[in-house]
Amino acid sequence: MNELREVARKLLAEGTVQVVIGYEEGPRGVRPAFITSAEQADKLVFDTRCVQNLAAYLNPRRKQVAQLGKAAVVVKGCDARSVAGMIREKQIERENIVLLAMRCGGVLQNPEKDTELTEETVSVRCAGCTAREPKLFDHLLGELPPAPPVNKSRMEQIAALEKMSMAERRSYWNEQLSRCIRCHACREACPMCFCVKCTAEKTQPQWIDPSSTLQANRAWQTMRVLHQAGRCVDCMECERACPEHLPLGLLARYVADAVERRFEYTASDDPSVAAPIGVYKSDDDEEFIR
Amino acid sequence: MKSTTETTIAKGQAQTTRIGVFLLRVNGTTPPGVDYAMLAEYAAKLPGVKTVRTIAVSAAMEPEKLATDIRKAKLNTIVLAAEHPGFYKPAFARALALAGGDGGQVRLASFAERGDGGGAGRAREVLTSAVRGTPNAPAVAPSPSAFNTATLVIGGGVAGIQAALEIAESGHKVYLVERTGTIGGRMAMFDKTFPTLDCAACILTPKMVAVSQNPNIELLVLSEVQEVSGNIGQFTVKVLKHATRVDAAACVACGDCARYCPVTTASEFDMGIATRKGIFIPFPQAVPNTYMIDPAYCNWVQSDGKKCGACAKKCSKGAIHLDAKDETVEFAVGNIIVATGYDALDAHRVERYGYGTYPNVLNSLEFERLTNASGPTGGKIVMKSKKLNKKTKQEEWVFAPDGEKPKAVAIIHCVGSRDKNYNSYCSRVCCMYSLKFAHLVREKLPEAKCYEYYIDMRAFGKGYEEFHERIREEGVYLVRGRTATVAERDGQLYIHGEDTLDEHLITLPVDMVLLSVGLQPSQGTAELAEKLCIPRDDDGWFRELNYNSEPNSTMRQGIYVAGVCQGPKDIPDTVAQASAAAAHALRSIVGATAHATAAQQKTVEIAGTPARP
Amino acid sequence: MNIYQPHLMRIREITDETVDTRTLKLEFEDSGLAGQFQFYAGQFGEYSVFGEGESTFCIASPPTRSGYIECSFKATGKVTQALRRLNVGDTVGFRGPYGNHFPLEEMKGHSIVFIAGGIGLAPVRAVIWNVLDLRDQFKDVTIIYGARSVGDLVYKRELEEWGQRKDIKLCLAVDPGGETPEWKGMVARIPTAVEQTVTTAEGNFAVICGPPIMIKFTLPVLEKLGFPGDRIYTTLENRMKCGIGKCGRCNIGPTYVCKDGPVFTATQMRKLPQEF
Amino acid sequence: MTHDVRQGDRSAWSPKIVAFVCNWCTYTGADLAGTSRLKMEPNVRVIKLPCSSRVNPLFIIKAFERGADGVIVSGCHTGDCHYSTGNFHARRRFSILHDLLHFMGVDNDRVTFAWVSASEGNKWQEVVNETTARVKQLGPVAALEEKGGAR
Amino acid sequence: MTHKYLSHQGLAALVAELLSAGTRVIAPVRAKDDAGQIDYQLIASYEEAALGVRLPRRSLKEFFLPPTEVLLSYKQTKAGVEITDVPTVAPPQVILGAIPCDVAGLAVVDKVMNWDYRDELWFGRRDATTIVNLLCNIMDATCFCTAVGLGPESFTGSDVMLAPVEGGYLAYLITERGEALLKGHGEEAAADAIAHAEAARKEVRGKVEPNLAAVPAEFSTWLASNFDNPLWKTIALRCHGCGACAAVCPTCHCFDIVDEHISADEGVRRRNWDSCQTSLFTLHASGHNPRGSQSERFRQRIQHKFAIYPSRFGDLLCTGCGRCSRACPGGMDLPTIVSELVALSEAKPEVSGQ
Ligand SMILES: Cc1cc2nc3c(=O)[nH]c(=O)nc-3n(C[C@H](O)[C@H](O)[C@H](O)COP(=O)(O)OP(=O)(O)OC[C@H]3O[C@@H](n4cnc5c(N)ncnc54)[C@H](O)[C@@H]3O)c2cc1C
Ligand SMILES: Cc1cc2nc3c(=O)[nH]c(=O)nc-3n(C[C@H](O)[C@H](O)[C@H](O)COP(=O)(O)OP(=O)(O)OC[C@H]3O[C@@H](n4cnc5c(N)ncnc54)[C@H](O)[C@@H]3O)c2cc1C
Ligand code: SF4
Ligand code: SF4
Ligand code: SF4
Ligand code: SF4
Ligand code: SF4
Ligand code: SF4
Repeated sequence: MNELREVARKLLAEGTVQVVIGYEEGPRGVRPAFITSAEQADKLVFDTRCVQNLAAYLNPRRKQVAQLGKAAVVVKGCDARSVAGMIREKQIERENIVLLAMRCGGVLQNPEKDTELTEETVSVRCAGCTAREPKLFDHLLGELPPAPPVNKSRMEQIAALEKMSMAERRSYWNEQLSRCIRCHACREACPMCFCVKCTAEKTQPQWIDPSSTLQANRAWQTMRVLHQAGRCVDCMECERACPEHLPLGLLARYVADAVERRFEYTASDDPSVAAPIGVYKSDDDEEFIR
Repeated sequence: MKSTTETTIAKGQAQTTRIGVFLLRVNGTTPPGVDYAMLAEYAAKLPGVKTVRTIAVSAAMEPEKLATDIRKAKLNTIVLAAEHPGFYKPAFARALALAGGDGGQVRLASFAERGDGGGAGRAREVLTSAVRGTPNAPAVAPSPSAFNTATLVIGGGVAGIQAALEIAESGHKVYLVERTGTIGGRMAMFDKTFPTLDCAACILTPKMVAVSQNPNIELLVLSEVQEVSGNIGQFTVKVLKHATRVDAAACVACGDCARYCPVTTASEFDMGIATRKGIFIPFPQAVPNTYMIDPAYCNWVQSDGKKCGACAKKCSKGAIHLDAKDETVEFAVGNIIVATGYDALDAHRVERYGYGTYPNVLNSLEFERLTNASGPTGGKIVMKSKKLNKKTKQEEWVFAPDGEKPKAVAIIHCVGSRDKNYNSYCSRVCCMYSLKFAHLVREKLPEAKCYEYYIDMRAFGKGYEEFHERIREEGVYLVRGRTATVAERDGQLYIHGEDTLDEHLITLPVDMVLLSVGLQPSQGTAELAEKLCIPRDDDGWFRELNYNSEPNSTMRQGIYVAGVCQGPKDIPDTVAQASAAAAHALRSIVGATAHATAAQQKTVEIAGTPARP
Repeated sequence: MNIYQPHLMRIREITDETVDTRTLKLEFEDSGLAGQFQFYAGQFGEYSVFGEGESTFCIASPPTRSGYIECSFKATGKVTQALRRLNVGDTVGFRGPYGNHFPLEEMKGHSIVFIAGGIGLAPVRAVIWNVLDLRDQFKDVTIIYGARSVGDLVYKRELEEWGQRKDIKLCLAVDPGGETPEWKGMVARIPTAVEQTVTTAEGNFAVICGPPIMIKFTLPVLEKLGFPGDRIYTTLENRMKCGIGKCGRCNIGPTYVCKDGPVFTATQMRKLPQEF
Repeated sequence: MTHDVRQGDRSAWSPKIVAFVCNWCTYTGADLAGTSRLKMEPNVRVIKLPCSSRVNPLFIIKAFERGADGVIVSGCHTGDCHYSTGNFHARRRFSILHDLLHFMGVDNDRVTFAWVSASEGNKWQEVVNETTARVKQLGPVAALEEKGGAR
Repeated sequence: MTHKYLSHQGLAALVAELLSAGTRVIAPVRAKDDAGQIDYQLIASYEEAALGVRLPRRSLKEFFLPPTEVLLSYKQTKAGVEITDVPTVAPPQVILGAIPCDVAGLAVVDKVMNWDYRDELWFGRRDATTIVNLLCNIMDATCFCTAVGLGPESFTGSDVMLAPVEGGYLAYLITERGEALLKGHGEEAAADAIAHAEAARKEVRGKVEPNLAAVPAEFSTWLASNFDNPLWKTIALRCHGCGACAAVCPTCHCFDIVDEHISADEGVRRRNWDSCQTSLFTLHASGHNPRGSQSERFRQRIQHKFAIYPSRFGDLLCTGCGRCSRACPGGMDLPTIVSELVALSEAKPEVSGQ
């Protein structure tokens, strides 16, 4: 942590960056921090409560952050993948950001409630994480903590869903999706949703009805998740943002697995690896095509 | 109701509103373009305004100080006027509460509202709205059309007729929907009415004719309300109009058609004691005075146009359109008055009196028709006689003018009333009409004996006790006690009962038994209640909002009840209640129009743009 | 009936004003309502194409002409383009009238300068006709109207009619480059046209409507001429859904365009937060 | 309207199938099937697009939403794309859509992806007939969960 | 105000009676997806209700302003368009065990819903509803109802307030509607039950008060005159503009009106929840957006709640329920923001800006 503060202080003092986006102690646990002066660098913290994916603030739609100037951002391995994704898709330029990458030992699923990492409390996204020591960075910081325990609950849930009959799965999703209120918080919070105009906002034609009817909700989530295929880094910010607590992480993970299975692609923090949708292999699976 | 602004206003104005208008100076300034001195002068003249004060305010006011002022001026409503008066509302609400008032009675007049630059005119407009507690004028501008001044009256008995006339004669549209082929309801069936022994027709028929002649009344007979949606001021009503198949405008009620109609069936109006044809008029004075076809008994209709059609051929006016179709009409009204009256209890249910088994046991409505001059015997009281039906070749018991006169008539009270097995309530009119029957029997058959079997004699109304006394003096035997049974031995009816005053059982031979059956909600009341979304009470009558204070209103604003459908009552009470219901409807109509004109006047007077050329 | 329920209106006439602007003349389907319908110049309504949505336009016809209303709109979005697809005889929905209006009563006995740019003539036209229909109650009437090019001028037939009337001073202008060889009007931007046409502000009212940029540059001209801020009227157009202060999007700081406006004085506009 | 179908009598129902086909191969193939008078179920409505890669997955979602009981997506065999690589890209997208639909409980039997070349009139016939048969088996689409219904 | 004592059984009997009469009863119940969480839902029996367990995740507003609701349906015919109105009379419902801030929220929103034009759909449901709330003893550190003039013991907006006492509840009959609901139910309250409940009311208030000092009366006017204060530029940096705060807020009532086709010639007009936090909210057809940045959008949220609404209606548009803080994925915390702004206002009482 001291290392982090020092680097941040230096970057700010030298004027390399105008803002360091990191985590600070907030009134209820840690919260995103925007450190604009060297003196404030001591506010920065990093621990298992730092679940937020701060790469979201680099998303060009967050204009107000960009106005602060060049940014250094604290990223975990998983978050670095978002940054790589944005670079890959030409949303940001590598030279314009400084990455303060943290070696990571996992974060909590529910930092408001829990403090210790156990099989139950660790974030489901950390299960089997291979990115704990990011490869995309300007400063790699911290010691590599031991690997986090593995929270299998999401994998189990997906497996259970797969075992269900089509009708059961359908009714499961119908029940979940009927709760969606179409606030689009999932989209707004997602670091990887960077379209200037979302398909859901296109009215001519009206691709997706804006009302929260089950039918439109299904169309909306199918569309959103599909558009994130190969782009989603499984940070679960969407699920955290959803005021209706929809299990959006299930969809994120399932599609990530499908992408991996089909295209041997795992969300990567190497911006030079091409996005799986947008390229192809001549021998891609086509067992489903007649 | 929730304490929304509207209702609090309504409450507030019920007591005398004492309004204090406070013109607020914020940071020592007045809103641009608003002259407080002029405004104060204007405000002082508004109704209810007791004081007008211009005061300097700051966000943190001292409610205690304000409360003293409010108490002194005995204010119960406060209007705060400023550009953004809401900021100061909490302090004034607190002050009003401290002064013993209802903190909710702080109204805001915001000069920011509707733009302040409009100068004095708009400022006055905003203030007037707040003082009157009404929405700003343009918000209500479309409302004159929104409040529909037409009224729907359901049921064309004396209640419906009375209500319809009251409203129509004050110049407002009425739709009168009657299920049968004529208005008049039960009263039209009667010969005389208690206690005055007036001729029922003499009272009712002029009213019926008035209905048919009033241009404001649209009469829909053979019609039933199918759907009602909306709220007070804007109900939409769907009515199913059964085809009469006779053009009312062309029909002169000559009766040729009926003469040639081969079908005969029991007349509903005559309670089945007389017959009518497949094409018929309920009774000669019916309104509308038009023949109509009963599709259930019309050969042409039943055979899909293959048979008969005699009436149409014979009608010299070409008024008969056998193929006319039922239609659904839709219209909008602002108020609804329900006056669907009652049905007589089915006397078959009270088995021990042999109704339906013995030909000369009649229910009261049948007797009304029997004694009625327009009834099957021309008003003669006779017994049923056996006659051969030429068509069916069977003997039938029918009333014929030449029938044998009864020598003893018994009238049994409270049939199906005041009895947990049927209706536990008192039907209220039976005692009186039974006495009326006794009078008719005595008058028309002076030789005949007449017995009244009663439990209690309930002569509760004005002149009723006197009527009771009079009938008693006319030589009617009154037996106090519940009748056990009616039985027949050797062609003679016997009536078994108990005389509780004399404490002995009595058995009397009689020739005719009249059952004073109780009243119950007319058929279809439950369905109608559902359509109207108004509740009924345990006995099935429409429930009034408050038994004592709102006996005419229902739970739904804009829907009122009148007549027996709300509970058993006699004709005078029915008529009174009908007039009262009409007053309710008229109040809301007048209110709405007055409000609309006020709003109109206000905008003209204040904003000044010519309304329309 | 809920307050979002529109009245049904039929399109009686369609006039194409420019390539993308069209005027619809609408009549109430319910003739009873038509008789009772009342509004003031400057008020607006929510017009709807069933299946496409509602859109806000001012009522472009004057309250002095009864039995119908007119609206002029530019096809910019979903609803307006759907509105363009409709034909004479088709049904549209209308809710209104909403909002405040121009204070005609206070303008009586005074001279009025009308200044409009592009489609901004629509709300101004309602006042112009209102004034012309009561012509003897007003002093001088000056109309200054401009557009980017000759093709962008709306209400061309009426412009001609006004041009011929003796009791109106009409000044038409197009932006430099927008003129055609036959163009006889001015070639100037509105602020210039105002400077050249209006000589005195003495006791006059100004009604101005057009794109924000035009208003921004014309206001100083008017003020220099001596028009007090509370005698300059304009209308604002913010996105709104309900039109009656509930849906929460048209406000500029504490000012609700739907309920406090859409008509504002220049003084008022100055006070508004610079949010629009 | 689709709920009429759902509530109506099954025997009277006949599926609506929408086919999104590429202009160069499948459309020509389908045309061939037609001109060769091959016997085909009449339930398929063909929408012609330049390339199978023009088929936005949303088209499929929208088709179901608007009452289609089945969807066919078809283009040139890989390697034959008129635009060289369009169908390779399409294949990737459809594979994920295919999996996602499965996971979200939409019966993939309702969606047929096929490569049909310009000469494969009879393959088009098979695709159409088989899809129709399968969809008939599955019955009217349940995908239409009460549009306009209450939450 | 009168009181009654209502035993647990008595309350269960009341619920059973209501349910059998067909009245909808809405109460906090354990969430299906997480039994530790609480949602307001229709209940089918008293046993389902989980009263006073934990703060419900979402507010009551969805029962009065549903996330999507049909305003009318239309049908295009040859002759023109037919529109079918929706009923504005709602079936009777009782809300049981709501927390006071949610109930107060309804009373606050009433004001705008009756602002010259009365929203029949909202009031149809309001008028059909009887509200029985429960003295709140489940507050957490995010709650600040006492700071906005309410409190965990506040009666605002409710018809009956229940306060737990030995063996059941003490019912405060606040309105006539509340009295009518309990007619024939409950018993006379013992003096010590009343005393106990009154003590509890004081006590719970004390539990919330430390979270945030009461918002001073001058705060609203200060905010109103600090519309252009530079602080707005940085206050919302961490905000994503997701609108989750508005979705869970009991007082956010903004909506959108859209048409949807059901078929070529039939469709519905609906109103859907909307939020000032999304960029589309104010976007003009021309592409111009008066609130183009998230800081301007967040300023709208604070201004609307603490200055604009009070300026019009006298009530703060916030009940201090703390949900927005709990829901926010970006760690925006309303009580902190308010206390910071209040501190600023007190430091600079002069009207800055214009
Ligand atoms: C035998 C008898 C004798 C009586 N004698 C007297 C007397 O002498 N003096 C006296 O004061 N009172 C007498 N009464 C009481 C008197 O009949 C009533 O007070 C009076 O008729 C009530 O009038 P009404 O309009 O409420 O009901 P009704 O006269 O019954 O009228 C109701 C009308 O509504 C119609 N209707 C019913 N349902 C519907 C529907 N769903 N849609 C459309 N139309 C519908 C019916 O067809 C009928 O025309 C007597 C009652 C009885 C039974
Ligand atoms: C008081 C007032 C008076 C006006 N007078 C006039 C006038 O006289 N003439 C004139 O031309 N203009 C006028 N306007 C402007 C006019 O209202 C707009 O230009 C017009 O509404 C935009 O066209 P549209 O509705 O087709 O736009 P769209 O932006 O396409 O809106 C159509 C519908 O689509 C929905 N929608 C739009 N974007 C999205 C999205 N991204 N996601 C989901 N749904 C979306 C909206 O809900 C809306 O209902 C006035 C505006 C105001 C406030
Ligand atoms: S996914 Fe990996 S990098 Fe991300 S928080 Fe978990 S362990 Fe750390
Ligand atoms: S997990 Fe959700 S928020 Fe994160 S990248 Fe994927 S879709 Fe976006
Ligand atoms: S955040 Fe949740 S409720 Fe909102 S649109 Fe996304 S899934 Fe639906
Ligand atoms: S404050 Fe929080 S919940 Fe609200 S929009 Fe911003 S990020 Fe979303
Ligand atoms: S603004 Fe936040 S704290 Fe206030 S009522 Fe809304 S959700 Fe609750
Ligand atoms: S804060 Fe925003 S979403 Fe909430 S009511 Fe106000 S304007 Fe609407």
